[in-house]
Parts: sequence; structure tokens; C-alpha cells
Amino acid sequence: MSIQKVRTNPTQNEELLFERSSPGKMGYQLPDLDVPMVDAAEALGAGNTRSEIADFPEVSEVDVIRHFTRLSTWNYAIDLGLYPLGSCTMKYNPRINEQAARVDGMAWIHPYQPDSLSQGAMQVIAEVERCLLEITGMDAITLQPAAGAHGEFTGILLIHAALAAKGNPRKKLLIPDSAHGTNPATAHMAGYKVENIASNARGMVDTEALARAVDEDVAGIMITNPSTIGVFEENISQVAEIMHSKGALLYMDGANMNALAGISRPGDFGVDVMHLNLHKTFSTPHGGGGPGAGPVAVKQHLEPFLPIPRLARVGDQWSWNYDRPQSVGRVRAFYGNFGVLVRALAYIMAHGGNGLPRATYDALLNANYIRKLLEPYFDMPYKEPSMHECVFSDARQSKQGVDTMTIAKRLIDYGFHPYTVAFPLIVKGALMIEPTETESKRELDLFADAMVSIAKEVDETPDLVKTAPHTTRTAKVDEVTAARKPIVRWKRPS
Amino acid sequence: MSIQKVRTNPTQNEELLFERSSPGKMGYQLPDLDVPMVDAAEALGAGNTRSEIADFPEVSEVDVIRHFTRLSTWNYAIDLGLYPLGSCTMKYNPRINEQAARVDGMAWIHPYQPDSLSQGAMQVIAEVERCLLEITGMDAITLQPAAGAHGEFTGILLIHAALAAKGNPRKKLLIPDSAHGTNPATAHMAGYKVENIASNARGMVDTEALARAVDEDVAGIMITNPSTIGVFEENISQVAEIMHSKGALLYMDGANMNALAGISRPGDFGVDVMHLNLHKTFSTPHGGGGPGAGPVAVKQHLEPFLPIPRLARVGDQWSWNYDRPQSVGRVRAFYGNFGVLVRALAYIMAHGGNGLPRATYDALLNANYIRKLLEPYFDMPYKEPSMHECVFSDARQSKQGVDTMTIAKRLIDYGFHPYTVAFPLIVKGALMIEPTETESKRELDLFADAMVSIAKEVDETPDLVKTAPHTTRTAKVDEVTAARKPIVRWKRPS
Amino acid sequence: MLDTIGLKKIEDLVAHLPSGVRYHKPLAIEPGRSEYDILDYFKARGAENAAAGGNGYACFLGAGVYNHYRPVMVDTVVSRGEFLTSYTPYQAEISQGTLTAIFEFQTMICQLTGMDVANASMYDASTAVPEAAMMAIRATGRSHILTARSVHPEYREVLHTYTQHQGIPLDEFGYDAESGLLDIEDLSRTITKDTAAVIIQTPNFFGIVENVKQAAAIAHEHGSLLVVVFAEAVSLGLLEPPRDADIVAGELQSFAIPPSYGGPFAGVIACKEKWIRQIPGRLVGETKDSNGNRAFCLTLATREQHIRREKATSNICTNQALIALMATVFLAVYGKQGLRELAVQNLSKAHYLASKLKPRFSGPFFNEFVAQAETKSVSAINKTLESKKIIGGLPLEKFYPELKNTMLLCCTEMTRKPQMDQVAEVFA
Amino acid sequence: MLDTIGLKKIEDLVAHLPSGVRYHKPLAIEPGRSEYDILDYFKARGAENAAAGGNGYACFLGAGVYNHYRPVMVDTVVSRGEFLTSYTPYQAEISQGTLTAIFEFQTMICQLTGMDVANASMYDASTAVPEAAMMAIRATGRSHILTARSVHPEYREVLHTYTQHQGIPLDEFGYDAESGLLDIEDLSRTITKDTAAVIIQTPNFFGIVENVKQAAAIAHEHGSLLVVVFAEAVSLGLLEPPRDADIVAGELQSFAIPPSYGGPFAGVIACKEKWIRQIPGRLVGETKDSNGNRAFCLTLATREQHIRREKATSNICTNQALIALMATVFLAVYGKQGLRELAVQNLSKAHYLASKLKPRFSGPFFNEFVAQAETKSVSAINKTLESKKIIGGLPLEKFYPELKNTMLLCCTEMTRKPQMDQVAEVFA
Ligand SMILES: Cc1ncc(COP(=O)(O)O)c(C=O)c1O
Ligand SMILES: Cc1ncc(COP(=O)(O)O)c(C=O)c1O
Repeated sequence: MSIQKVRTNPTQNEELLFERSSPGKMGYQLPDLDVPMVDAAEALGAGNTRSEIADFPEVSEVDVIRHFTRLSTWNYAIDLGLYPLGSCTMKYNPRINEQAARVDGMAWIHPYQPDSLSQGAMQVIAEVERCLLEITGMDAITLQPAAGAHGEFTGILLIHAALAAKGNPRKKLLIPDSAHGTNPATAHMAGYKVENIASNARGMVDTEALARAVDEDVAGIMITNPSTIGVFEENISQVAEIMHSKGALLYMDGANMNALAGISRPGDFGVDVMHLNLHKTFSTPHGGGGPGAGPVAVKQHLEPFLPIPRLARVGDQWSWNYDRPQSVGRVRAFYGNFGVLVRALAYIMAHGGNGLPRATYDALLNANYIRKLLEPYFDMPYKEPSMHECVFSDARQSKQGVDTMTIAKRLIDYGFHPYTVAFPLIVKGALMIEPTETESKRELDLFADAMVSIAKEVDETPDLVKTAPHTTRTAKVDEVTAARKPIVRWKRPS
Repeated sequence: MSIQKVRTNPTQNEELLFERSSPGKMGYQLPDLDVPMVDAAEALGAGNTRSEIADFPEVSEVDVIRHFTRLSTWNYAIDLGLYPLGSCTMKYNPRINEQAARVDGMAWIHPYQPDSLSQGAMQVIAEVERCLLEITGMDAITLQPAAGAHGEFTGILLIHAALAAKGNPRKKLLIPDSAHGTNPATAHMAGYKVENIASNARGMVDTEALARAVDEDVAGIMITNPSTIGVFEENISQVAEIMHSKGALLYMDGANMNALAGISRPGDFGVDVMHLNLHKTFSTPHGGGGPGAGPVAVKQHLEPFLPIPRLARVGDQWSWNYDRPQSVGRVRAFYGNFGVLVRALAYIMAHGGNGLPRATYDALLNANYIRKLLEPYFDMPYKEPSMHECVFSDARQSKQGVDTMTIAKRLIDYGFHPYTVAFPLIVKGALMIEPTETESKRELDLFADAMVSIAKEVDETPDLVKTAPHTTRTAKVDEVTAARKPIVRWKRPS
Repeated sequence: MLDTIGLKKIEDLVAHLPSGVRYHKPLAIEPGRSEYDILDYFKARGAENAAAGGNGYACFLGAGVYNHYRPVMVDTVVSRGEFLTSYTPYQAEISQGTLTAIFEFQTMICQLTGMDVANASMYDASTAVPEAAMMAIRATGRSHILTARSVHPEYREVLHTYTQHQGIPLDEFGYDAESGLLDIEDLSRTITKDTAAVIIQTPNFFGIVENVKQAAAIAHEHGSLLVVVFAEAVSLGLLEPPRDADIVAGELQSFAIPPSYGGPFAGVIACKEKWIRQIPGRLVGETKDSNGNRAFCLTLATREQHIRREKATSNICTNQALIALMATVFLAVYGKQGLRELAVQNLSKAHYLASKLKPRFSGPFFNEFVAQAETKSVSAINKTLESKKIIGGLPLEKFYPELKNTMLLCCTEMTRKPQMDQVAEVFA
Repeated sequence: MLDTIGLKKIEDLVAHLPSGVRYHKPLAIEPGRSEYDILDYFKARGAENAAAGGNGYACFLGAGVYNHYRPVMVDTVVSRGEFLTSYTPYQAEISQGTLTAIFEFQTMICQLTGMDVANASMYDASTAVPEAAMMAIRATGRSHILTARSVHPEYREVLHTYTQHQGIPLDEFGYDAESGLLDIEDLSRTITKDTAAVIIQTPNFFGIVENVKQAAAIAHEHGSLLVVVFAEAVSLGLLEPPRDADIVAGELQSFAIPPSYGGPFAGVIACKEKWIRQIPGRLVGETKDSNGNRAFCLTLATREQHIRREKATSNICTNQALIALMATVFLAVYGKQGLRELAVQNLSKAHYLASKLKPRFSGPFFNEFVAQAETKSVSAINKTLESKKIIGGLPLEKFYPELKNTMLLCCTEMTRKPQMDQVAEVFA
């Protein structure tokens, strides 16, 4: 089978901004100063002002557009094709979201302008809160956290505060070995000791082992549901019962909420606190790594501890309430990543109550379709029904000395962004594939063809695979040297 | 010398919209209808309504963004690099222009809304008129024509009307053999017979021959200045005198105004009527072929004939004046390509009276720099001082069987868009190079290096050149077959 | 760089210019301004205009320019530098993006109009109409043009300008005073064996859907071509395409092109296969590259000015490519089903408003219609509406003296019921 | 597709879910709406807000969020799908665009701050500050944090939240009541051998430029690290960089990030080479590809959660990449000279306004300052200004009870003289 998806084409080389600078070049023009120019050294003290910013860029406007346009052509993106990163929910990012966030009255509002002049923004926040509570089935929510990990941190602080309020914040958090790295890192940052708990043979929480593990020192458990192998935790309600029976709480990492929206609500299966990733489930763009938003939803008993300020309706006006004595405090300045909330609300409005479950079903359909097409060729260590993603291992291919990362690099030659590599840890050599609902059958078929073709190459021409990628403008990147002698900034060659 | 400018990278393949359609897919959602739905067949008569639009696209929103994003990666563009098409003035298109044209109060105005509700738009038009008159040194201007050729047509109609008003519109227009194809085509459309006049050995109008050629049948001459070999017509004032002495008029094709803005004004050297290409000199984007705007500026004696309506100041308000008995009439509905005028005005404002001549000098500098670097390698048939572009011929390379088009195709492998090929006609195998002022020395150097390298390849490895391009996703395109059996629309394969 | 060239100062570059042609004064144009100032300027000028949607005005004007919603996708695509800042795709190997999109455009125009060939765009409909007329003259070898008075008055004005200087005789025929449809008898009366083309518009300037078949029969009977013009392209989503035309000349502004005080828009000419070599403007054709892959290129360039010079089919060079791309993206977004639904919404809205007013004509109409004012004058009505931030319809007396105290009202999917009800109220 | 999977209907995909977890009701959220309706909704909500520039309001608020002009280039670049819709650049071979831009970002932050290393971004400054504090604790092995009261109050609140649950003791020291500068004596008094870091901000919350050298000397003398915070990044164009700091934690909102009611912004942490392995967040490093071409990749990932899990330097994963790209483009547009000129304009405007009012502090200030109201109350002043479509300064009493009847006023290059004069008038 040949590569059907791409052909090579010249793309422009480009130096760094610093290298393409020449003295005196400018890309800007300022308005005329309508007040007397102040002498900086005089106003600030000579010691407080700098001379030039050495080696700072000096380029023209056309230099700038070319620089970044050229750079952009070196990237893969959702707008170019399937981006099947498991756990990342790389769905289409509707452009109406961007437009909505750029409306003057959304973009140019200062967080300190009087509430009376910010009612529209506050109404948007209220609407986002309402919709997310409806989708999660929880009782209260904070939109302050800036991303998933930040939401986790906030959620764990809530657990800490709630338990402390009862007299003992406890010491440990239980975290399944399948969890995302942010879970243990968060637990640690919040001052808890992490206790890893092993999954059972089916990749699920072992409820008996769990029951044994939960004691008076355990503050809670952080569970991802569907789990990172894309499987619904069948015993989630028992897990909740076990935790609650010992006075501990159930935290749900909602990164995989794209499998549930509109068809199952964490609030209905015992979750006490959870975060959402608006940059996954709610289509706000990843932008090469961020921004995101990680709202944290809770059951009523945790509500008093939510970060300040809280949005409140006073008479016919929205206002910010700071008078919350039990609050864990602020986790971020102002009110969170408001612009991301606007985008998420635009997404929710476009889908509506009717469209959200439809999107969820389509996400499940696409994942199961991929699974079906690839199962004959790749090992699948956990064969439970897949939700929104499916996780294979490189067990068969590694016999030929080809691991998941190598297959990933070869996939690039086929015109696709790779799946998530080597996560979750409970699958050795994992290939974690999440297509999302916005992919067409055609794109999925091409992807499956490519994967099958690579599986054959592994048998027939393994060296071709091992030396991939072959077609990209940048060949295999030497990450080892990068880490050994880190060069993390440009310096003028001496 | 190796290719320094580009490396190949995979770019996505993509089918036609029709091929990627599947029944029932949709990329839109309409607002709810707030009035009763009307039955079309009933309202319009069954015979007046169509059944489905056979084979029309049915794709999703993500299909659309991918389709056009992928297609876009198959294009070269100014935003990617030098685009040295002679006579086309492919300068940087500032993005502020696009922003200005998209301001609600510029984009969402209906041409028939009352003048009292359109004063801002009319003020913009007045301002564009004022600036262009200042730059050209002419007396009056119409902004109605939609492009250069349309401007030419308008201008020639003005000549026709003015002469007719004097009793005889005359029969012939003189057009130098160096002229752009639109000039003779325009003359013909306006009902004139074209008389080609040969350039002299230096590529200039032969004034003696001209004097002989002008008789009572000659309505005027269409001159491009600087001419299409990038040379200022040294005898332009005499040309004007000769014409005027015989009651004929001087039309100037202002496509090359980028060589003159701020340093020389056609109104000062005898031109009676001229057009400008706002999509050349004034930086409005070419957009893959258009839109443009081709304002026509005239001396006072032609003013009565300008198209209706004319902008007029009545009291403290702008209004449209239709009461112009001598007008040639409308050449376009409404008031011209207003959105293009907005962009051009943004450009003029950004440069200002001080910046425009600076840009002109830089355009001249860049052209002369290229000329200097390439003259040792390419034949230059006319050695007069260059203005904004320089024209070589393939005389040396054609001895190796390599013509200008072949060199152009090889240039693509080097990461550049070719120059203008095979125009003007007075240069056999022309290479017409116009870098514009927005190119950096670095980009020009890389271009010159590429050209020199190709010149060497022509001697050393001519076959490499003849079979170019080698690196593009689309190899040499068979234009002959396309013209022999034209397929100008997709049809479902039967 | 001056060094390399061998010059001392930048002014030396123009030292060779003949004396007297240099302009030595500074241009009387304000010094260069910042982006911020420029945007400010246009926002300030913009605020001096009524802007439908922009500053709260509702607009009932149509008459060749329609307020349709522009899907966000449209500007997303056309803002990509690869489309925005590329030239005419003469170098096919590095212009396949533009070429492919134009090929799709041509195909969709054919699908919509029922023609076999469509060009890559004209400036707008007003200039496409005379180009179509000249095409018919070339095709038939005849000399006269006959136009319906219900064709957009400004298109007819432009046609007049184009023809008069070439000495092409131009005649007009009327519309039926009751129905607003073509006056078929008048057509039959005025058509002659010299008539190269009969030009009609549907929906016509009054919004009325013409009987194209009937007009075609008469034209063809006399050996003339039928040119069908459209100004409201959204109607093509619902109306039977003008298959019986020989040439179609239309305006695509309705396909996601902002009104922009009248431009830039995109016109198009489409025709039967037979006339392909007479069509003006650019055409993209399918072919292969040297590897055998499908490729597209500009084709039949021998019709064009850069090859044929004075013998070209037209002088057009720069066209409206980016605007045609907007239309292409728009059509891709709406697609087969969406364009129809959109058209039905337009139809429904206009019929709702018409049901509350007194339409002047009885013919079937799409999204605009002529309303007869009775108790008040149309100018008084419009003044009152203006005070409610509503831009009323176009008074027709200026173009049609016989249509006294009437206005042409248009409704699109962006028109909302409360404003329609207000219009009806003011009329009452 | 269901066929291939072997299912009959789409609901079968969830047939295996345990009973009781399915949600069978329709979500109580309005049905899906059109783009047009959605935009309309946000425009309507937007019209309920005052929007600087947007609906005619002038705004004198700063305090961590600044109204700077956003060059058009910024959105042009970040709207390209290749940047907007790509993930974290884990696959270096097809992410060189993002990686290169981040490397440039890191470099420019180093150039601006005088540090050796900068990360790829943090959520914002308020979260960067506690991360910097934790970094200092790891680096020094000490336990206490000492913060100046003139650090942004909300940053201090977030620091408090982060530290309290980890049992990190947090102390504060004051500012000089006359100058508004750090109270150096108070610092000397409160610093101990347990102090891991002294945290100061410059320009501080009152807009006053601190003496970083002096603070560094005291911190270092006690074996503590100095963390320097900045909230108004444009000041870096003019101010001596905080070279004597060990860690710099800042907010880049001023670099072309819209105020957006407080986010998304981009924070950053920069530090001396020595602490590179303690820095949280992503880092891009230079390396080569297998052809020997320069290439970039994420590096030192062993600091991060996905590798080190609970031993990571932070839990941060998603950061603010696209916002950092906005800042990168902004800095490229302004460049060496422009950033300075921009800073000088900010300085000049604020000093103009200050000259007409009564500044509360005598210390040198950049583009904001504390004004003391005398005859009127600050709330009365702001109410009056509001009626003139001017959003006045931030009353400080809420954060600093001792600063009675004062407000923090900010001027940027977007502030215009007529509004400044109006503010002065209302104050008088
Ligand atoms: C399962 C899971 N949990 C948590 C996170 C962290 O979310 P964020 O990157 O928004 O901090 C991710 C995302 O990468 C994830 O996939
Ligand atoms: C010299 C010259 N004249 C006329 C034209 C025609 O202008 P337009 O393409 O705008 O119709 C051109 C542009 O191609 C040109 O270069």
C-alpha cells in the first residue's frame, strides 16, 4: 500500500528572528505622542533605565508575516488532518468561537471595571456555569482554574479544605497506575502523599484492593473516567461508596468527558469533585499547547470551599462575592480564562442540548470503528468495550524491534499526526488513539490504511520504519543531545 | 550552488469538494425561521422551482476548513517570499488594510442607503480622490473602474467622448509594441482601430516616427510610463506635445506608478488621462487574480465626461451628482470597488506624504540592485537606466535550448515564484523582474544567487533545468492538453 | 546596496530623468500614521454610516445588493496569505490551490445555472452584462441588443455605456404592468433578425421570477441568443435553473460578499459548451502533470488579451478571484441542502412582509417585491423608518417614473420579524 | 460504520455501561443555534459591558491588566490553523513551527529580563509567583517565603492559597509610606535564615520602579533567592532588567493580549542557568535532526509531570502557548527600538496625567501611579467619570486600607490627552 495522503512540496526555510534582524529595521509605527515626551532617565533615574535590549529583533512588517507564515508551514494541525492524540480530544475548533471571543465587548473588558459595566461578561460566566452543571450533574462550579492540572489542584485543595474543616485533612491520595501524570503531580503539590493503586487485569479499579487500601489517612481517590484506556469504570459507583464509607472523597479527572457529555453525568455516579478540560471536550483550540480552562465542579458539600470570588445574583444584577469564609482562596487572579469560556459557550450553543449527546455518540462510533479496523493488526491488551478512544500496544511489532514511537514516526510519512505514545503506563508500548467525533469516515479509513500498511512494513521492510520519518523537512530530531547539553535560548555566535 | 531557500515537506492531498461529498452532510445551521415557512412550489409555481442541485457539495464544516487549508498549501504567495512578477508590483499587502475594510461601518453599508446615512463612506471616497490627485498631479478622478483594464476602457471612452464633443471621435489609437495586452484589447472594445508603433532601439517611443504617424484619424496614444521595460520614457513631454499639436490625447497606463509616486507626476508631463492600479501601487491584495480597482484621473478638459455619478459637496454634506449631461455614463454599477478603495487609503495613510516617495526610491533601489547582480549572467537588450523593474532576455540561455519559461520553472525548485515570462513582446524571451520595495536585501540576494545558479546549471546540467520543476507536489503541468480538450468543470464519472 | 549599484545617494537613482518631470515638493498628504490611528479613522468614518448589523440598523434594501449572513469560514479561508497574497495562477505548478478552487467555482456555477461552462469571474454583473452582449454579437454575427426594462437599471446603464461608443444599437422592451413579468408581446414586437441577444433578468429587478422558457422560445425562434441575468444568486438554490439560456451573466454578491457600499463583488458569465471560445475572462481546465497526477491550469488563453491583444474576447485581466473564492467557500459551507433552505427562508420572510403590505405586481416573487404606498408617501415612510433605525426600501420612481409611490423591499434570512412588523405598521 | 463494528444502532455503543450511570433525559440546554444567532448573542452581551475602544469608553485601569494596542499582525499569525489547531509539540518533526517560535519566545524573555533561561509559559503571573516560590524552596532547601506588600494583591492571594495547604510559612514586608518603594528596613527585619525567597515586584503594584539591586543584596546576604515579579511587561522595554534576581516571574498580558475580563493571559518564569532543572513547565531546546539541520524539541522533560509524576517540578501541562505566541509576534513587530518607544510613550502619558493630579507616592513610576483624592471621594470621582464614558482608576482602599481615598491610575499609548484632561478636571 502506498502513501495516499500526502505529497512533498517545497516549504520555505527561515532563520530565527534574531538572525534575520538588521539594525534600524522596524515593523511598527506608533501614534504621535499627544503629550510632552518625558526623559526616561530623568523620570526614573539613570540607574533604572536600560540601554538597548541587546540582540533584540529588528525586522520589518513583511519580515514578520513571512517569518511566522513560513514557520507555520512546518506544523501539522487539526485544520490539516486527523490528530488522533489519545486523551487530548483533538476535535475541530470552530472558527465561530474565535469570532465570539474577539467581539469588542468580550475582548476589551477590564477585570476591574465596575460590575455594573460588566454585566454582559458576568452573564456569559453564569451561562457557562449553568451549562456545565447541567452536563456534569454537579451542584456548583468554579471557572477560575486555567487548565486541567490547575483544576485538579483546585479540586484537591477543596478536598483538603473540606476534610480539614471536619478536623483532619488526612495524608494520602490514592491514584491508579493508569492515571495521567498531572494527577500524582497535583497530589504532591497539594501536600498529599501519593499512593499508587494497581489496576486489575481488565484495567479497572480493583474494588477489593481499594477497600483494603482506604483507611483514615486516605483523603480521596483521583479517578479518570472513562479511564485512560478509554474504558468506563464499571465499578465507579462502588468506588464512590467505598470512599464515602471511609469519609474519603471521589475526585474525577474529567479529561475524557467527551465520552460522556449528554449520556452520563458524574454527578449521578457518586463523584464529589471533578474538573473539565474546556480545551478538550468543549473545542477550544490547543494553540500549540494552550491556553485551556479547567473548571471544577463539586457536590453541594464542597461548595463552601470553592475559590473566591463567586458569581452571585443580587437583585437584578450580577456581582462578585468575596465574603466566603470557608473558601480555599483564590487559585488565579481575576476570574479565570474568560476568553476560553466564551469559546466553550459558543460551542455549547452551536450544539445545544440536542447536539451534545449526538457528538458524544459520534466520538464513540469513530473510536470503535478505528478499533475494529486495527484490532487484527495490533495487540490490544485490554479488550473491554471502548468509549472515545482505544489503546493498543506495540507487543507484536516490538518483536521486530519496532516500538510505538517508531511506528508513530513512520505514521508521519503517511501524512498523519501520531497517536499518543507510551501512555498510559499500564500498557507497555501504548498506542493511544482518540479520533474524536469531528472526523469523517474517509479520514478514518485513510488512517487505518496507513496503520495497516505500517504493520506490514514492520514485517517486510522494518528498516524503512525504523529510520522514519523520511519525507519531512526536519528528519528525526535528536532529543537526547538536546537534553544532555540544553541550549534553551539563542545567543549571538561569538 | 545548492538550493538554500526551501526544503520539501509533506503536504496533504485533497479531492475536489464534489468527490469528498457524502449525502446529507452539512456545514451550516440556519437561524430558526421566525415567520411561517412558505411552500416554494406554491409561491413560485412548480415549474419555477428546481429539484435538487445535482452533485452539489455536501460536506461538513471541518471538511470545508480542511479542504481549503490543504488547497492553500499548494500555493506560493507574497506572504511566503519574493514574488518578482514584472509589471505586477507584488508588494507586501498590509493586514491593517484588511482590518480597515472589515470594520462594520465600511463592510455593511448598502450602496442605496440614503446619502445622509453614508457620509462616512463618501468621506473615504473623497479622501481617496484627493490623495490620488495629489500623487498623479491630475485634476479630476473617477474611482468607478474595477481594475486596470476597466480603467483603460473608461479612459478611452473619455477620449472618445471628448473628441466626439468636438465633432469627431476619430478612428485610431496608437499603441507601442511594448504595451500590455490590455491596451490594444481596450482600444478595440472602445471601437478604435489599433495602430501599433514600433519602439526605437532604446525601447522608447520614436518621436519622429510618432510625429509622422499622428494624423487627423488618430484619437490618441496609450503609453505606459515607465514603459514595460522599466524605463522612463525620456521624451514623454515631446510625445504629449506631438499629440496635442494634432488634437490627439495622451493616455498613460499607470500600472507602473510604483516607480513614480511622490517623485514624478504624470499631470506635470502632459498626460491627459491615465489609470492607476490600486492592486499594484497601493498594496491591495491580488487574491489569486483580483479584485482590484482602476481609478481614472484626467485633466480638467476631460472632467465633464467622467462617469456618473460624481461625488459632490453640497453644503456640509456629500452627495452623488447624476446631473452630468456630457458624462460617458456609468461603467459599473454603484460606486466602484469601495472595499478596495478603503484598503488603498489605509496604505496611503500608513505611508503618508513622507513615506510614499521613500517607498518609491526603495522600489527603484531594489530593481537596480537585482539588475546589477544579474547583468553578468543574463542578456539585457535595453540598457537604459532601470526604474522599478528590469527586463532581461534568455538570449544566452536559449543557445543551450533553455528558454525563459524553462528558467522560470527551475526557479520554482529554488523556492521562488518566477518573474514575468515572455512579456513585453519587444524582448524576445523576456525575463521581467520587479522586486518591489518591500523586499529585504537578504531575499534579493537569495533570489540573485538562485538565478546565477540556474545560469550555471544551464551550461553544466541543462537537462536538470529543462525538466524542472523537480520538487513541487505538482510536476510540470501539461497546458497543451488542457487547451486541446478543455475540461472546465467537474462531472460525476459515469 | 547603493554601493553595489555604484551610486552615492538614493536620489541618484532618478538622476537620469528628463528635467521637468521630477516632482520636488512634498506630497500634500498627512505624514504616515500608526495602525491604531488608521483603524480609529475607519471606525470613526464607519460610525458616520448606517451599517446593517453593525450599529443596529435593519435594512430592507436589496436591488442588487443583499444582506446575507457571512459564515465565519469565509473570512477564515480568504484571510490565509496563500490565497490572499498570490497572483493570477499563471505558474500552475505553484498555484494549484487557487486553480483547484476556481475549477470548483466554475463547476458550482454550472450546477447552479444549468450551463456547461463558467468563467473564473467578471468584475460584477453590471459589467458581465455588456460582456455577454458582446459575446452574443460575436457568436451570432448580428448587431442589435434587446434588453428587458426589468433588468437592473444600473446594469442597463452600463450596457448603454459599453455599446454606445461601439455603435451597437440597443433596444428595450417592457414589463407587464399587472404581473411585473416580461411583456412577451412587446418582446415579440421588438425582436428582429438583427437581434443578437435578448437580455432578461430573473428574479427581475422587481424580485419577480420570469418564465425563462417562454423568453427563450421567442429568442431562439428569431435566431437570437437568450442572455439570462441574475442579481440575487441565493435564488439559484430554489429556482429552476435557466437551462434554456445561451448565456448567463450574474452577480455573486449574495454568496458571502459584504455589501461594502457596492463592491468589490464578483460577476460571472456562464454559457453553453458551444460558445466556450467566445467567453471572456479566465478559464481553468483540468489536465495532468508530468507524473500523471491530476492538475489544473489556466486554459484557452488564446481568447485573452495577453495573447490575442486587440483580437481578444475582452480586455479583462485582473478579475475578482478572491471574491469568487468567498463565494466558493460559502457554497461549500451551505451545500446542496443548505442553499435550498437558505433560499426558502428568504422566500418565506419576503412573503411574510408582503402579506402585510400591498404588492404592486402579481407575478411570483423571491425575496423582494414592489410595495405600493397608499396613504403615505414612500419618502415619508422611509423617514419614519429611519427614526426607528430601519432603512426602508428603494423608491422606484427614480428608475421607473411610471411606478409612482412604490418601493422595492427586500427580506433575507437576516431580516427579523419585529422589524418587518414595524415596516408594516409604518406603511399602514 | 456501525455495520463494520457489528452494531445495530448508535445507542448500542453504550449498552455495556453499568445500569444507573446513563443519563436518559435531554440536557436542559437550548437546542443548537446558528452562527448568526451565536454571534448576535455575544454582541448583545458585549454591548452590556463597557469595552475600552469598543463602545467608546476610555479606561484608566491598569493594576495588572493593561490596554495596549494589538498590532493586526498578532491575530493574523495566531489565526493560522497551523498554530491555532496544533497540540503541544511533542512530535518535533512536524511541530518545528511551534517549537521555533517558542525558542524565540524564550530568547526574547531572557533578553528582556536579563535571565539565562525562560520557560515556554505559565498560566499567568498570579500562578507563576507561587511556582517561583516553590522553585526557590526546592533550590534553597529552605521553608519560608517573604513577600513585599507592594506585589499585586491578587498574586499574593494566590500565593497564599498555594502555600497554605502545603504548610509553607508566608510572611510579608511593607512599603515606604512616603516613596511607595520597598521598606528596606522592614525587609531586613523580617528576612531570616529560613527565607527561601524574597518576592518583590517592579514596577510594583503602585506603578513604582523598585531598586532591585538593593533588594537583591539583602536577599543574597541572607542566602535567600530574590524573585522579581513584573505585571506590566511593556516596562521591560525601558527599565534596567532585573539582572540581580535569581528568578523572574511575570505577566505578558501587555504584549498584545486583550484584557478579556482577566484571561487568557500568559505568565512566564525565567531564571539563572543554575536553576534550570528546577524550573517548572515546558522548555524548548536546540538540537539537530538526523540530516544535521538545526532543529528544536521539548527538552528536560524529566522535570515534568508526564515523566516524573509526583516528583515533577510542577503539575503544569497545558500552558498558554498561543498567548505566548501573541507576545512573540508583538515583540517581533515592535522590536528593539519600538518597544522602547512604546515604553516611553506610556511613561510620558502617565507623567502628564500625574502632573495634573496629586500623586500619593514620591517614588519613580512607569505608566501608573496612585493619586490622592482630596476634595471629592474616589467613588464620586469615578461615578462622574463614568457618566463621561471614562472608566476611572482602581480605588485602593479595598486592598490597602491605609491608602484612603486613593486610586491607581494607568495611562498607556492608547490613552488620549482629552480624556486625561477630563480626569484631571473631575479630580479638581
Ligand atoms: C487524563 C488527563 N488528565 C489531566 C490532563 C491535564 O490537563 P491540562 O493539560 O489541561 O492541564 C490531561 C491532558 O493532557 C489528561 O489527558
Ligand atoms: C502594464 C499593464 N497595463 C495594464 C494592466 C491591466 O490591469 P488589470 O489587470 O488591473 O486590468 C496590467 C496588469 O496586469 C499591466 O501590467
